[in-house]
Formats: sequence, C-alpha cells, structure tokens
Amino acid sequence: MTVLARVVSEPIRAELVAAELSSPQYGAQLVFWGLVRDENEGKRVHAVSYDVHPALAEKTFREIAEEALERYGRQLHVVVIHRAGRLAVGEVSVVVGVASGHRDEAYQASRYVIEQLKTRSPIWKQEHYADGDSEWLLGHSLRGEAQGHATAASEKP
Amino acid sequence: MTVLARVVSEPIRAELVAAELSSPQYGAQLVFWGLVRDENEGKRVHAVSYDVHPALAEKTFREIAEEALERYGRQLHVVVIHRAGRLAVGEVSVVVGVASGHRDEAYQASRYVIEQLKTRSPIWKQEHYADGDSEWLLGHSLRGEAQGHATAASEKP
Amino acid sequence: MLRIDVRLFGAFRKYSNGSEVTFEVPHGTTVSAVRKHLGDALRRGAAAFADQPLLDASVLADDNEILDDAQLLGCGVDRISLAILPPVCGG
Amino acid sequence: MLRIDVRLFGAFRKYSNGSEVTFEVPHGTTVSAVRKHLGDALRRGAAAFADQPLLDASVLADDNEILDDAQLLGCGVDRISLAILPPVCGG
Repeated sequence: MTVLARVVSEPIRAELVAAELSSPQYGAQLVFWGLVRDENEGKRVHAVSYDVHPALAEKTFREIAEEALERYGRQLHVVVIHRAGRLAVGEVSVVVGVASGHRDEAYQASRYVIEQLKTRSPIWKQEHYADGDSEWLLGHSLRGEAQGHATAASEKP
Repeated sequence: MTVLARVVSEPIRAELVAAELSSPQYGAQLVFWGLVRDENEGKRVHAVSYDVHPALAEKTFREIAEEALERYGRQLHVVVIHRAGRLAVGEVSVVVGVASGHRDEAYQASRYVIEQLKTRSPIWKQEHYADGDSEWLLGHSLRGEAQGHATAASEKP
Repeated sequence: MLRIDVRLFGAFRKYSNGSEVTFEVPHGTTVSAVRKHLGDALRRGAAAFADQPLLDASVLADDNEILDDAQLLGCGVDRISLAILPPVCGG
Repeated sequence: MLRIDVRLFGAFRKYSNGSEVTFEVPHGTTVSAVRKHLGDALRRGAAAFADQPLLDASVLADDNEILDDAQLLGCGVDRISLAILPPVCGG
C-alpha cells in the first residue's frame, strides 16, 4: 500500500497523477477531479480562494487514505492532492486517485476518501462573485473530531 | 447532455479525455481507466488482444451512456473509449469519463457505464502469456440481449 | 437461395479462415436455423469447429443490432452480412 | 503567564489582522477557556469580532491535531502556537 497526500499552491498536473498511479499490477485507476464551477446557489462565481492548514490537512488526508486501505484493501494506492490559494473557474481544486487490482475497491475507496476529505480536512472556501462580493462558505464543524479520525473510524461501512 | 462513444486502435490520450470532459459548469469529473495487468488468475500476462465489432460496440456504448443520463441526470457528460488490437501490459484498454455538476451522480453514472459495458459490449479479450500460450477469455453471453438494451433497461436502480 | 457471410469474432477466430464463413440458406430462414447452418459450415472448415456450447452461447447480429432467434432473414435481398458474437468480456 | 498565538483560518480571516491574534492566559488553562479568551481578544481587535456562533462551531488545534476542550495547555513552555479552525468545506 502507498499513500501520497499533498497540499499544493501550483496547478495540479494530470501527468503527475497518472505517473503516480501507474503500475503493472493495477488493472483499474479511478481519478476524481474537483473543479471550480462558474455558479453556486444561483450566484455567478469568478474565482475561489482555498485557505488551508497545510500540516493538518496533509495529516488528515493520510489518515483518511489509511482508513480507506483498512476498509477496501491494503494493496490499494491512494493519491490525494488539494490546491491552496486563489483558483479561476475550471481549475482543479482537488484530486483523489485510486489504483487497484480490480474496479470495485477503487470505486469504494475513491468515494470514501472524497466524502471524508470534505467533512474533515482543515480547508476553507471563499467564493468571489461576478458582482465583486466575496463570501466564506459555511461548512462542517470539526467539533467532535478531536483525536483525529475518532468519529469516522468508529462508523463501519 | 453529450455522449462520446469510440472504438480506437491508437493509444488513448489522457489530454483528449480531459479536454472532452472540461466545461465551466461541471464541478466534478470522474475518470475510470482500465489497464492491462501483468497477471490474471495466476498466469503471467505479456499482452492482451481486444477483438471488437466497432459499429455495434459504439452503438452499445451510446445506448449505455444514454441509460446513465436517463438514470442519473440528463446534464451529465459521458465519454466512453475502448481500444482494439494488441495492447502491452500497462496500456489503457478502456476509459469511462463522466463530468457533472456534483459528484454523486458522477460516481453512480461511471459505475453504471463500466459495469454495463463489460457485460453488453461486443468485445473479446485474448490473453498472451509469458509461456507463449494464448487464450480467449470466457465472457458474458449476449443471448437475451436481442433488441439491444432490453435486459438492462428494465432493471431499475 | 440467400448467401450469408458471417464475420467471426473472439474465440470463433480459431475456426475457418479466422475472419468469416460463407454459406447459403433458403430465403426466409429464421435466425435460429441460420445458427445451425453456421455450425455446419464451421464444421466443414479448414480449422474444424468442435465447440457447440460456444455456438449455443453466442448470438447473431447485423451491423445495427443483435438478432432475435425467431426473426426471418433475407427478404428482398440475395446476400446479407452478419456477425457471430460469442460471450463478451470487454473492459 | 502563557502567551498564545492563534492562527486564523477561513471566516476568521475577516478579523484581527487577518492572520493571527495573540493573548495571554494563566498556565494550565483548558482549551475550552482558551476559546473564551480568544473571543475576548478578537472582540478587542481592529476589525472587531461579532460572530460567537462561528467561534462556538470552531475547534482549536496545534500543528498535529485538534485539541480536546478539557485538555490543559502550556505545561513547561511560555508560548504556544495554535490555530482556530472554523467549520470546513474543502474539495
């Protein structure tokens, strides 16, 4: 098993993700790309700023990926990369890549990682609108998340 | 909604898939890559030959993609590309890409398309082994698939 | 008579010339009867066919769709092109 | 006294200098009490804080983990660096 967990301030390159995931023993790669949309809840979005606590975020990514390996197979290879800073519409904010022998565990692990990432990672999103306004989006409280993955790890699939 | 369905004899390029899927209104892209593994059921695999009925295969891909749009959202964008011919270990045999506003429908549509593709597409796989032997793999009979998607379309999610 | 060219795919490529097999049937023959004729034609081939279970698990198709066993073939034409599709395993 | 630097994230960047806020508490103060001190310090700031529900929904963390409310801080040191993490929405 291997896990790559990164917070980056430069654009995420597809070739890097592909290279990281490829290996002759993997028959399946599943790559989720999250992108900045031009619209949210009826407002025209021009750009998004991601504020990130890098050390804690990378630690959280690793914990989540380890949980995925525990649940769906220790031979999985998981890559999690999240952008920090200001992103234009269409730019990639997050990548979750899973390589595995077969596709079933790739789909399950990929979904697990992205869902957990969204509710547990110390990352915040500020939308910049066409009208010049900006807003920090509401999110998931981390209260109850003390001792890291306690909440998620106790809830079995 | 849009659907791209192709059988190709040249290597599938990641940039082409990414370009095809990108659009400012999509917040999620999920790309499944099927690759030739170096092993199957205990035998060392050197290469795989895919025999394909191109016209029927592309029609089947379009039908399956349309079913996915019907089930998971008509705004989805689906790309299905399958290689034909002889592939070395590590080469991409199939790509299923789904772009959507949100991730849930992307995961569901992606999984639907790959599962249906594997059991309904007129594609056959011959494995070439390290010992020089070759073998056509057993598969799913298409008997009962007359009138195209009748079987799959009647079974609701 | 109706002349039928059947393109071979997958495991059927081990038989005949590896590409197709041609035979004749009366006009208005059912798909199910054509399957039997195909078996006979394959058994007569250079690389002789001896895999009836494979044929039983296969379907005949034209370039547009899989054909139903009860369908009648060859109305108004003298020659048609079909394909024999053994069990599939793409992906 | 224990000097605490709290790095601000997300919606907290609207307050203080947008980067961090510093205040002092007695040694052995609980995380939960530090949260109250943080509120007071933010309310004294240049851009004054008036979003107690946000603070209530937030957690304090060091560079390694989220801190439990009952934990005591500042054993053997005079200065620590924390972060206040409001509700998250990555991805």
